[in-house]
Amino acid sequence: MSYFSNIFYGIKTLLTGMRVTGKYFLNSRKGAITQQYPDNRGILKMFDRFRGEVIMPHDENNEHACTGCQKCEIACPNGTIEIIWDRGLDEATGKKKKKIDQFVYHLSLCTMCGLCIDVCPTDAIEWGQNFENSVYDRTALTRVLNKPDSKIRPGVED
Amino acid sequence: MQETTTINNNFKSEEYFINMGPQHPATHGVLRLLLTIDGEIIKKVEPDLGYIHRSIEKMCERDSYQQIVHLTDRMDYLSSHINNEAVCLTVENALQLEIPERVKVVRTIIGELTRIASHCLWWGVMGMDVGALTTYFYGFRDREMINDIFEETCGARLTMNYNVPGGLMWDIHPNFVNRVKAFVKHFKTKIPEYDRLLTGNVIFQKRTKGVGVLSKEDAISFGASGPVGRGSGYSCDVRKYHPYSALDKVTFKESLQTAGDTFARYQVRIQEMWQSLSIVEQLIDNIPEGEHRVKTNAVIKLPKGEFYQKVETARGELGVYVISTGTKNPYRLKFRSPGFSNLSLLNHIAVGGKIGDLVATMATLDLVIPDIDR
Amino acid sequence: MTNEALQKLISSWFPNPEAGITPEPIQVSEGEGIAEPQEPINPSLLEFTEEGSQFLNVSVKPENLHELMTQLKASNETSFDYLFCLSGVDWGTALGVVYHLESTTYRHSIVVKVKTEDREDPNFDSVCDIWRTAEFHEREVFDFFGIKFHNHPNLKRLFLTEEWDGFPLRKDYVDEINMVIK
Amino acid sequence: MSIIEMVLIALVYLGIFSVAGLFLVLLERRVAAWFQLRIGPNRVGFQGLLQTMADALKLVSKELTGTEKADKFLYNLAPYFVIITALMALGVIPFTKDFQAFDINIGIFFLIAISSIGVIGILLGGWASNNKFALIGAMRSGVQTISYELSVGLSLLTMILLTRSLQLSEIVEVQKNGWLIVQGHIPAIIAFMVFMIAGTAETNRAPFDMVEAESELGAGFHTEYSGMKFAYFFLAEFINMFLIAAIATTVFFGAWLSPFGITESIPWLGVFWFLLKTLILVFLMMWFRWTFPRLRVDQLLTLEWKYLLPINLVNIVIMAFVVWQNLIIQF
Repeated sequence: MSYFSNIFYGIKTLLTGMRVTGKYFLNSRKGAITQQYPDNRGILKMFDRFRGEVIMPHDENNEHACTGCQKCEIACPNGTIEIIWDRGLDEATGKKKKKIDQFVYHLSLCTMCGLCIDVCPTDAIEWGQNFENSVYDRTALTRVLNKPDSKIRPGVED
Repeated sequence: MQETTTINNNFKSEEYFINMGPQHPATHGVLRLLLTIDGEIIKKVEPDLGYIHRSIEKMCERDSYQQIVHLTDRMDYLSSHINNEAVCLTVENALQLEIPERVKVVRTIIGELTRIASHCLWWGVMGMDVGALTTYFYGFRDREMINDIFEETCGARLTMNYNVPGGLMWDIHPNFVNRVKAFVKHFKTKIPEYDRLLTGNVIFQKRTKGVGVLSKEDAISFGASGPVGRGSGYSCDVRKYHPYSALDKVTFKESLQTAGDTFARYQVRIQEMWQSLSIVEQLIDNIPEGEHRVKTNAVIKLPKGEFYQKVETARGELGVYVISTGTKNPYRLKFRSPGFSNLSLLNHIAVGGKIGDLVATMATLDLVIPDIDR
Repeated sequence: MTNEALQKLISSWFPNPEAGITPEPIQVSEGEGIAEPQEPINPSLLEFTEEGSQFLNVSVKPENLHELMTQLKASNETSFDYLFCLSGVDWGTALGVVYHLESTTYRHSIVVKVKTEDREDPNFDSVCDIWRTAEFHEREVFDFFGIKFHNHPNLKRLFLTEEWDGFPLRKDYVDEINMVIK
Repeated sequence: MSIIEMVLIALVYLGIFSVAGLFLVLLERRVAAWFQLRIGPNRVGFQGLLQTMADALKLVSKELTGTEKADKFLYNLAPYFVIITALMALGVIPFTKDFQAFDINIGIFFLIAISSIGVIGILLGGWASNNKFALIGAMRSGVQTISYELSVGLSLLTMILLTRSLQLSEIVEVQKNGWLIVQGHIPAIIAFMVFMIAGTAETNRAPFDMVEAESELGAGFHTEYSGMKFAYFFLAEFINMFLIAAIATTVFFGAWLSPFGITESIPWLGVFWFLLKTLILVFLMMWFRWTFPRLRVDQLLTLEWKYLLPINLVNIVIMAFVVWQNLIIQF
């Protein structure tokens, strides 16, 4: 008799499974989880903390907050950040002071670990939400984060 | 490739080799298995590793302790948070840092969510390996919800690097609690669906019951841990025996099965999802207020000595063994990865089965290759 | 069992035949986590320490390794049936292997250490007949440290290719192209 | 029929069914997507209608690669075996009263015979590719098809006890008094279930896709095929699926006959009814595929020899009894 009960039990479990998929089939219109990516660029919004790339925000006076302390460069596990610095005259005090010449960021080396942003004492760098990083030339992934002729915001000290 | 011919009992039996991998759909990554097969029956399985070995242990010897944490994301990427936690706990224990309760609770919640996410993916892939492709998408749908929670709080979906020695990188996002509650509510209706779709299915049961049987003695001898060990009735949950973070404050049942076959390991994981949900539920309503981080020195120097920390990842027991000479880098850092030990028993349990059995068995070992090729 | 009881029991297995006579000075290399034993005369061939570690550490000479391991597993009082970690360590002058053992019945742990000064042809007895998990772990150690294990059924490189030159996790390994040193 | 006429009909059939096969592929992909909470192909053409056309075009333009030591002649021959037999079988399917290319008096027999030639193509393809995965796939296919042939044949034989004819047009004629699944009631329903299971296995579709079994064998017997030759295998699989559904429609569900004769006055609507019934059965097969795990090769044989075959044999006796005692339900 177990021969027949096996068959009926088997068919029952198969039908149970088909009911699950069948339910999804009928609700397929609203249940689809597909993101139609390039089309939904307009409404696609990344979370605030999303780690897309490291950026250095500048204010309207073209000023940033990077003092060139190089803590991020030391914290980086991969050598992603290179700071080329210089000594310049500080207008306020008239003393010689360290300032950044170029803040070089190699996106191609970056593992998005966030240690640089974590250690930055002046919050000069932060996460950008851009995630479309494909380029035709590898050199385009090496970026200088401080804008040309930008200077340090007054009042930012290390 | 070699060819061998063996003659047994006057029957000419031709064994042959096939290469399963490194680009085989069932090896879930770049694992290569050298199979000796007689017809359909597996005679020997020999794993060939190292296709993505990055020598993380060597890299750790030159990195500072903060930097090591992000490397562990890249080991078992499906339980990256738990890996991070393991390194952080090692460092914190070595420095004897007092970690705020809030950090412990949040770490545990995220750790259990990681486990659920990992098991969701495993469930989908398990179905796919035995031929039911639809499970993959259902598993991923639920995993996406967890990944969204992670992304909102940690900024990344997979390689989160949310732990730092001393606490968490940021405090949890204001939406975190609500999202987790919504997920728990959602997922409680989905596990029964998993059961209806796959667990109860007669074909699935025939495919998995009595396949790849691992006895308790062998499980211990092979160093099996996690669901693989527990499927054989070997009680090996690190969360029970060496509780870390907030796991000593919650009550949960260690899911044990005694059969030791593929179906038992499957059921252990399904039950683990329930248990993890219950842990999350117990903690989510009372996350204590407080600091999310204790200040550590910018350069962390561990005292001279040896430190060992075990945690339970989604795959089993992860051990971090640090030998410190008192400098800012570890002298030697060894990761005892669960996948490595679990892989070593594959030959033992797969021999005698068919190719289809091997695939089903491998699916329940739940190998993540970067975890093996550290 | 407590660490003291373990130490007492295990040391009784290997009585030092030279106990009472002046013990040989023990070589301690730099960067090693083990301090010199307190007593001037060690009654056992093994050395125990708990300093700088959460486990009881046992140092054993290579020739006694297999016997000790067999005892640790077989003895009803210790029954260390779970080898949860097997790591190779390059101590600078010496090469060594560290075994982390746990008993699934008593839930006590022990760390067994063995080392050799011979960097050209380091040899230990394999323990994979005692714990089968050691088979893969010993292959890993062989691959990265070049430590050979006697009686290992299948001792060949696991991660690296057969023709790989050198043993990457040794401290003196150099690879100027692929290794980035900070 | 003159030769020219035959050639013309053949060409028309070839044209229609190659395109129809492509749309079947599209249907499968959309249905799979809907089962799996996805959208499916929706970019090429309106709602992705031209997607498989584009795929076919791509496959045609692709380089044909093969293994070095393959048996070139057999390797090239294999895909044609598969596709030609699949298309040939379509010739006897009665789409409507006059839309049947070739109405022979041994119709059912012809269909069974022709559908078992296809497996030779698979065997050849797997053997000649000089690839072990392909060989395993081909051997599994041989085992599987030979076993399930029995069930397909026997379940159809059960129904032939009712129709007393092998000719497809006459089988349809009999059903004017009620579809055979109603006429034969219990044994007919059992025969239908057996036929659907065995038919799914005959076409090597999940849950019986041992031949391809992508998680075990990569791509199975067609691992080494690329471009158009792969497309032949792929298309043949879908045409075979259509065929199984069409045979089931003809034998169990009254072919082009409308339910209760509602559109009997408009004969060309028969095509509509036929396709509707067939596609419902095709959908059922897709539903199987996207729900069930795959069986193991020995379980496949257990299912056939221990379950389907005994059930079938008993079922024939029951059907014979039903026919003998005239317990047929007729309207």
